[in-house]
Amino acid sequence: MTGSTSTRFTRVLGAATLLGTLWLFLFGLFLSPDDIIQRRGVRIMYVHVPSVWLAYLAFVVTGIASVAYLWNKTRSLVWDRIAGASAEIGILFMAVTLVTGSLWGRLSWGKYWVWDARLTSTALMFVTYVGYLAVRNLGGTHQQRAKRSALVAIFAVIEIPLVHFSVERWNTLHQEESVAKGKLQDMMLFSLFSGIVTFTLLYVWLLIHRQRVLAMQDALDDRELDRALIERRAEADAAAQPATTSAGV
Amino acid sequence: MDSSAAPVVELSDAVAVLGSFPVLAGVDLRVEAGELILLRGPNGAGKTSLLRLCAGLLPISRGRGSVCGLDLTTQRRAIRSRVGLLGHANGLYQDLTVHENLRFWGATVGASAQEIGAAEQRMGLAARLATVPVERLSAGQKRRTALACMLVRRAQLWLLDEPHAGLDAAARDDLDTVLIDATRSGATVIVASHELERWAGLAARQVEVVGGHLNPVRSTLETTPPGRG
Amino acid sequence: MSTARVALAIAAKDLRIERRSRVMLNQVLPFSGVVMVLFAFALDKANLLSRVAPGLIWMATLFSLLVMVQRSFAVETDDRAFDALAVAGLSPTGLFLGKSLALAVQLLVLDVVLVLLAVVLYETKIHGGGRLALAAVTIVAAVSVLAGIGTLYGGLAAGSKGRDTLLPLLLLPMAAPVVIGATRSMEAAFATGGIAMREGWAWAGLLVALGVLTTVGGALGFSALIEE
Amino acid sequence: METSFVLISYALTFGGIGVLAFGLMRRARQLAQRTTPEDRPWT
Repeated sequence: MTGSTSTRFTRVLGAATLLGTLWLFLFGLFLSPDDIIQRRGVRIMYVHVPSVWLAYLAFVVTGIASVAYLWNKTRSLVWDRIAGASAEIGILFMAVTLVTGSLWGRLSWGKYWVWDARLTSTALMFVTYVGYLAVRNLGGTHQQRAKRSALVAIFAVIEIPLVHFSVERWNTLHQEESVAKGKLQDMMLFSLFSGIVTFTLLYVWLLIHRQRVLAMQDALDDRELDRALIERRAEADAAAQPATTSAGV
Repeated sequence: MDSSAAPVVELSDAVAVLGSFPVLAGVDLRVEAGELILLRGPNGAGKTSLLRLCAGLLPISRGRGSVCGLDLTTQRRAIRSRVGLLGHANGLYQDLTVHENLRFWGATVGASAQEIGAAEQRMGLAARLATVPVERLSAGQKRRTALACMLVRRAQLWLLDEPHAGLDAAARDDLDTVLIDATRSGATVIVASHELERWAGLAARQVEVVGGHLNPVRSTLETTPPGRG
Repeated sequence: MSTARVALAIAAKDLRIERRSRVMLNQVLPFSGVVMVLFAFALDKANLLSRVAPGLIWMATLFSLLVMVQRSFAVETDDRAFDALAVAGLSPTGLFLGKSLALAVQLLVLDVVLVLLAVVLYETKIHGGGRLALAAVTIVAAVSVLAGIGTLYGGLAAGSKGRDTLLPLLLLPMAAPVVIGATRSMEAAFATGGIAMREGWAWAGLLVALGVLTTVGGALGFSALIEE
Repeated sequence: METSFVLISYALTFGGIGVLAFGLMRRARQLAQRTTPEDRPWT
């Protein structure tokens, strides 16, 4: 996994993530017991729940990074890139959440999609952040992109509890907070916990690498600007010579 | 034209970027109050962008600049209220009449009815024309309406991009007298135009815009201008 | 140029343009009216219709909002008047409040018409002052939110290339809580769907809070969003 | 049916993550050739 954006820290993190993934496969698919009611279906939980946790975490990080960019004491394009990178990762986990959620729903409720509070607000958030990424590549200078995206992200983050609250009061049919009720056996809880830890490590690893890729992209844009500046000067000087009698610089 | 007052426009090594393209790559310019400047040069050289930079619309990415004594990097919005920019489009509301357009612009600066009436008079948009929706006006009449809006907004610096485009001969002469009249009453005018022969007699100073830079043009009328540094 | 004066000047200008060009009257109102009538045919059982009426009203409002926001900013960008507004250095807060006020007034007219249509077509009834007050508060609050987010995202999308597709993508998710809340409190006002008045007022309260949040947030955000 | 659903879920999840991570690494290598070390403050 060596590459230009890796450092010792990311390599250690990468190794830990791989280890965690194997661990999750082992426990999630084999070592943890079947559920009394859902039998093997419950194993989807070990990827679904961590994905939900990751998607919300990623979008909250995007919101915090956007506030950090807007606040002039901490304004720097690194925050903007973190916000962008985190939203991209968040959207992947959100998609995974929706797919695994509907598969699991098919098994436990017999229906792929139910107008349930959490499903609906997750789907709405997915669309909101697709809109956020659309705003991110509207063009303009990096500063314009950063300011515009930061605002849309902050409105989106304020939106999350609002959507959730309003849809929750509409009606709700979600798993009855299985983790909280403690009806899960210890082994299941342990597998679920290792899933969450692994996914969090994975998120940090992806975030660091993505931020650095964006940093190189921005540096390249600036590099192209300098090259174009030199070109323009040459073009001007060339044109200046014959046209006027005054000596060029 | 006393040059003791602060220059209306002062740019030193100003760079402005469109996307990632440096449309202005180090511009030096100094314009005194009441001057009428002609920007000449090929298309894509940066004439329009220079006008938008002076209007505070296009952010300055490197170098320094000030318009009407206000800093171009930090006080861009304050600059805008003192500047009128007339691009290829007139910035008018097609559905509204001439008078309604002027009343709207007057309302944003709190101009009085007399000021609006005076502007209509100055631009020859009296009674009959004033109640006609803008979309039914000729190009020349629309251009004069846009200039009237600038008058109503009490703009100190007039930035005109190809003002003669789409005008017939009569409307062009009409426009020239308006511009001269404006400079005499203290406004400063910068015009970007291709029609060099038209401007020879009028413009006090001509500046060549090429490759995002300015080269002063030796013109018969004036003494050696402050050339590029 | 105080913000209030700019806002009123812009709102008056937008409404005068609407009165002159009658886009709302000739296109948006008939469009949403037809939507309501078509639904009446599609779901011809009366009791179902009256239960669905509040949802239909707000769905028709939402889609009309998209058309009205696009018109509101097409007016500005036709002859690059938006640039002229920017050049005039008008306060963006004033610009935002003016545009959303004009949009809100038009949405209000639209919603009153839609409610009347619902009463006529779907035999829904609003008994007594309490329910009428709830319906009124709901409409005003929901309209202020929709106008706010419409103007905010309309302004953002106005300048960019893919603006026709960007606007719905940004606007619809943000409008979800409003449409849900407004539908619920209208159901209480229409006394269908078994929603108690108390819950109706709770939803109306949420809408009012959203209205304040959108207006304040929109005013703050608008200047940054449209800044060149 | 449960087994197939579970396997699909795992495959989609880790497949998606794999594609993202792999694409990221490829993009990083491409950009590395065109940027100079001082563009990469983290090295």
